[in-house]
Amino acid sequence: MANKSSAIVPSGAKPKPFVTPQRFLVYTVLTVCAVFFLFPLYIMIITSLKSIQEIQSGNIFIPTMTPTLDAWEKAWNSACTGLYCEGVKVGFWNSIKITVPSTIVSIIVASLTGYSMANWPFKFSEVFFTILLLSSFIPYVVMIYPLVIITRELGIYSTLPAVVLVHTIFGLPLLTLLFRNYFASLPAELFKAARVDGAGYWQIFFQVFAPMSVPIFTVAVILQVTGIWNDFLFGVIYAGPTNYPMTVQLNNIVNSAQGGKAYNVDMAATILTGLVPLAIYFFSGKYFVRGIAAGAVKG
Amino acid sequence: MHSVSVKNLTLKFGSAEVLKNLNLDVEEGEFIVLLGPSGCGKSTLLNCLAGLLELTEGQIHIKGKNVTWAEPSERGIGMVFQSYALYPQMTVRGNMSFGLKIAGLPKAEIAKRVERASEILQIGPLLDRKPGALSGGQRQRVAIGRALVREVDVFLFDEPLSNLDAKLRSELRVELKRLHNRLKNTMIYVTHDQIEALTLADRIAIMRGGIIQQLDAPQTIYNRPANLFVAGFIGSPAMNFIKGETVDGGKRFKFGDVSLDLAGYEGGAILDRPKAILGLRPEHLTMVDAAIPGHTIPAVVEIDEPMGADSLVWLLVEGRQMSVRVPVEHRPAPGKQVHLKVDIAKASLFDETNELRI
Amino acid sequence: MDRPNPLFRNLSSKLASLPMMLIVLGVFVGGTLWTVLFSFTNIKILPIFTPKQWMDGFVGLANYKRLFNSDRWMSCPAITKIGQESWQFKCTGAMPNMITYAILAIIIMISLGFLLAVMMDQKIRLEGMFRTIYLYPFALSFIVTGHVWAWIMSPEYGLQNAMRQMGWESFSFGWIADRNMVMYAIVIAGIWQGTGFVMALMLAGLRGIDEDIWKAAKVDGIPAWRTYLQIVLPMMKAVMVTTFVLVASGAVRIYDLVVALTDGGPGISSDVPSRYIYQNFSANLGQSLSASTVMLVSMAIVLIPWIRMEFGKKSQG
Amino acid sequence: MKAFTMAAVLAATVALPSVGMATDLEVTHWWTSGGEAAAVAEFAKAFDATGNKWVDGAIAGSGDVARPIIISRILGGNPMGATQLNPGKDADDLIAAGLMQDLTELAAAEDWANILRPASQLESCTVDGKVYCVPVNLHSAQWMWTNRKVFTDLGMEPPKNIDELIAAAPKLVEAGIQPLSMAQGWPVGLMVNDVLVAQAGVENFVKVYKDRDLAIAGGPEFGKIFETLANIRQYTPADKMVPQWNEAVGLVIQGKAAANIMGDWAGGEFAVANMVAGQDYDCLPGLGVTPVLNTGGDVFYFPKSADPAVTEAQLKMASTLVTKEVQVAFNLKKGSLPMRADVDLSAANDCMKKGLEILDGSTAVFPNDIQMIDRDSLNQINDLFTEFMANPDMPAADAQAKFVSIIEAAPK
Repeated sequence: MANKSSAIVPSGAKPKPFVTPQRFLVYTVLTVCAVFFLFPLYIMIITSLKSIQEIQSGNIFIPTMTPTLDAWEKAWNSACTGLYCEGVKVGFWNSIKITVPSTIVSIIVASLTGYSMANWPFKFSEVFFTILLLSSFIPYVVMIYPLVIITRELGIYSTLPAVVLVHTIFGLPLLTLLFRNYFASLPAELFKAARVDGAGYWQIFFQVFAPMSVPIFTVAVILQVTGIWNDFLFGVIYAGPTNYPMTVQLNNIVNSAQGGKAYNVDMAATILTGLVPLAIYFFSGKYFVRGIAAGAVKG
Repeated sequence: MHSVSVKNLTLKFGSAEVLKNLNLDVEEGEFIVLLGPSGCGKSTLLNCLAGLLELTEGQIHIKGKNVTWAEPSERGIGMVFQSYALYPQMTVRGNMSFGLKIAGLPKAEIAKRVERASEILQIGPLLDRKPGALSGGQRQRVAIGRALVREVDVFLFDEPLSNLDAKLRSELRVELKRLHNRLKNTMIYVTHDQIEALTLADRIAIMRGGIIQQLDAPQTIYNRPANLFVAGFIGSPAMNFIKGETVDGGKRFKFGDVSLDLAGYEGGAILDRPKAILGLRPEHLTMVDAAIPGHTIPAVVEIDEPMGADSLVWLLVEGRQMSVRVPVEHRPAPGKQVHLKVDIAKASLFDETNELRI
Repeated sequence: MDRPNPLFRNLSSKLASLPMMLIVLGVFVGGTLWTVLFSFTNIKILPIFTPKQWMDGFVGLANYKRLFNSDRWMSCPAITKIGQESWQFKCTGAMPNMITYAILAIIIMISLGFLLAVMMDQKIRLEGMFRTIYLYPFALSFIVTGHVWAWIMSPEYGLQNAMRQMGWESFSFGWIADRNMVMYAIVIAGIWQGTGFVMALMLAGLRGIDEDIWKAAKVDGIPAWRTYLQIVLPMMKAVMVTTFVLVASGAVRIYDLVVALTDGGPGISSDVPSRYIYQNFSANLGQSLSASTVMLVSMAIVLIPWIRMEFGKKSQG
Repeated sequence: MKAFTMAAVLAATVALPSVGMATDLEVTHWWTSGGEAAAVAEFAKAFDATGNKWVDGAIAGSGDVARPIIISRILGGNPMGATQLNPGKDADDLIAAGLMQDLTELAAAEDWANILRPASQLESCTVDGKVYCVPVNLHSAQWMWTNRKVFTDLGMEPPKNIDELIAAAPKLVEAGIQPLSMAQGWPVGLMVNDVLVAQAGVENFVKVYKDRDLAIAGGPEFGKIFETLANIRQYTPADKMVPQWNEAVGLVIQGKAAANIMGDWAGGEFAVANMVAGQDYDCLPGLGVTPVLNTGGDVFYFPKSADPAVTEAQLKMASTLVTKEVQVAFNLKKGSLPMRADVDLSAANDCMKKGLEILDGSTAVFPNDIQMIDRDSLNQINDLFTEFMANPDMPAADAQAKFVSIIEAAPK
């Protein structure tokens, strides 16, 4: 929608032509905050480029004069995660295998739920929505055993469908809230017009709403990919040993030291493991804000 | 057979009754305007007719068929919305043909209907554009076109011109009237703009609080408002109201020191009512210099508003404001003592207790 | 034509919501019921599910008694200072720690996020760069965040050490090892991770505000900061609600960050309910379940009326 | 139950593509540190040599992280082939639910009761006369590790016990060396228990933990030990703590700290660093005060499988783990003592020999804590000890009183 995206341009005060004290203040604050936010990343990167001797003797804030990619190589290819010394790369494809279907299924379920809540309410739909919102406050860990039993009874325990189901379940409250707010913010008349045109539940969703909802789907994808990719516990419990995600290797590398802690390898492994969500943020940060603007603002 | 017939319609949102036991019959080819202040239930009623809201009680018949529980698309209606509600990702052609495609019409038929509607509305050159590239007036034409291609008997308009500027609005208003003359469809049109209502409607239904206050031809509504609300709502500037009483067996209306002769009043039996309200439209008063006992009201000129063709003069009568429409050359100076001659045949008299016209 | 059976009204909607309904009933309601019911049993390591097992293991309120007697969960000794009449309560334990964290995180994240968003909204240069910088920590897991910050804040290796090496001998930053300050150290890491996301939400909110508001405020001669605080902020209610739900639910469930950053230390001074629940999970499930019941009940008391108020009214389109 | 078995069969067939001679067995454990991983490799090598395949399923992060995962897997009907699990009360529930493979026949055939010692280890694997797990090593937790070089560099005599260390502490601090390195969490509890048993003696310690003797637990002798601990805590301030036990050991290896109190598994880290016991470092059982050792150890359980091939492989593995060669190879790497007395330990280092001596003396040997008291109570005790050592404001008497109340409440 043209008028929607045009609302994305800054709405704040008009810029002054010259550097005023106010603008100076704005840039100062933004820069100071940026330093605070970049600091850990800086530490991670320079540490990953150092040798272990340098880390033990030196100052963690000072970059190395002799950067080396050894730690990266080791983290990806040969860091030991128990008996095997194959680095974090072994879990990479498993993480993809878990993340892709989990993201897709959870978003399909949540978007349809949000759409139903916003546009096709039925008896008790508000009650369900309330419980759903409350559920976002449940500590996940108490749900582990009931979900083990549920997936066992469904005959999917320790398979990909189980972990897809679990991510769908725990993604549902937040995503439904986002989608519901988004669909509620679309003009009600559009929905009515489509109904008069004879479009039903599915036709309106797929032919009218979905094409207009790219921003909110972008947000949902970003949130889910990040959350699922970074997950350790559900992957390890429900996905089955053949599908252990990358975070299992990361956990084994970071949470155990083999003959002195190899901080450089830890940091490299950390960055490598976080690379996929990081890349998504770097490349789609703009759409993220845009999507939220479309989804969370009204409602 | 009525084109549209609403029987005992009641709609509740929770405990709030939005429409109350409402009845409405619309004739074939008639242009009905639902008029009222916001929150009166006029759009709600339209949505009920379209099948977009589910009734609590009552029935809706369209062309003799009970469509109370039918889907919107099965009711033989087309609808045009205030915000146009065009599908942003589809071209104009896509917008117009969307419903037809869903209905499974053959391609040739769809093309033919789109062709015809775009010709009627003169939007042929726009067919391959997206709504974002259109002006407000063009969008509204497309929205009308989308209803047109359905080739239905009843068109529903939900404040279709409210988002347009004044000039476009009056242009499109005329066009709508032309369209109605050409198509002869039944049209039900919701607006809060009385000019639109008065110019377009065969009959106007004035609504308040979920109830139709009066359903009549525009002139009747204007001249013989059924109650105080209708009288006050219709007409700009609004009708002047004077509180007083009727005496002498309903022969005279008395307020303050003024006493008016009611002979010639067109209405029911006046009788003696201790609480009555006399309603006088500004154009039904004339300013005279000398008093005519029983027919004039003394007043002092406060200000005047010249409006081009005529001028609206505000006066003080017994401490209250009244307005009079006068030819522009008759503008009096402020502070001048004048007398207002009452045309009692065109006046309306209300009983203050039940607010009904006498 | 009769009124159709209400069961079939919006049938597609119901069908499409079926997975959600099954999840809500089967998992969230079911799991919560299981949690609440079996918190009254002596369930230890192996989870049990049947009514018979429930009856066999029923121990009444024993788990709750222990929970509330546990210093680790909550202890609020009253301190009287000599020569002072007033009593002071200083609560320690997992629950007060979480509440401290939640309050601070919510206040700081929302206000800092709003401030950053306002500044980002000044038609600045390099907006994309700043946005990415603020947002990227959200892409990292809490485990990573915890480890990196543990390192930065470690008095031995981190900031303190570095500053002293560079000649600032008296520099001291040892919050992470100070039982009175450790929760604030966790707040810092939490803010680092989540503020960018809040900023994005707020920025989105600001961009949704009608341009005319600015013109009106300018004509009225209202200074920009007042416009933001008194006019724009109240208009952003919806985004505030979403943000609050997000930040609050994250803060209440906080677990990974604490484990990675301090593992509850020093001692147990930075313990949080989720960690208590998790640790008991593999030793005394009953404790775990009763602790989460307490958490859920306190959440429900705070949230249900608010949710009803906030979302209930919009049921009619 | 039907779905349960179906899922199990399904999972089994998925996990085992080739049903034939070679069977893959997934083994979960939390041994990921250098010495541990090297030791596990010995197991894997030996098991692979039987024609089957050891599929490593290491989950770092010790029991708290691994245990729910292990239980979930067993509960979910797709159990691992074998799993490390603490012996004793941890697994009782799982055994009672019939989820664990019975090893009694194998144990009888191989005469485990006689070749494995001490008897207490196999006992803890035995429930109602049936054997459910195989003990693979003996661990003792009562060791103090010191870096000789640190002391000799300062012209000091390396300490022979914890009291000498405390005496030397001020001088070490002066030299910028941490007298005692410490890791967060359970290592703190381990140290406190070590000090308790070293100072109070085995008899009193067992009376408190096993017989729940409150008089001793609350008595003056224990009171004095708590005071000693309160004194030690000045050397283990929170800002000197490291997250993992092996990092704490690492500080000693690097000479940044003078000593560490840790179980014999710390020896594996010294070995990886190529340090020689008695030459580069000292290991002092019973903290050098009284030579006492407990007999904890690691055991492997074998969750029941519906697939006979898996069961067969499980039994094969159980048998392999206690063969002479494997026991020697594994324990040398792990730094623990072998389960069998009849093996050649000429390759053993000083520390292991010291341990073996005490083990044969047997009066100074006492059961592992989990064999005496439930995990829940242990966790509470650990909470208390970590808090006590981290909170300088907590009086020793308070800590003792709370200790007594936990012992009192523990289920018998």
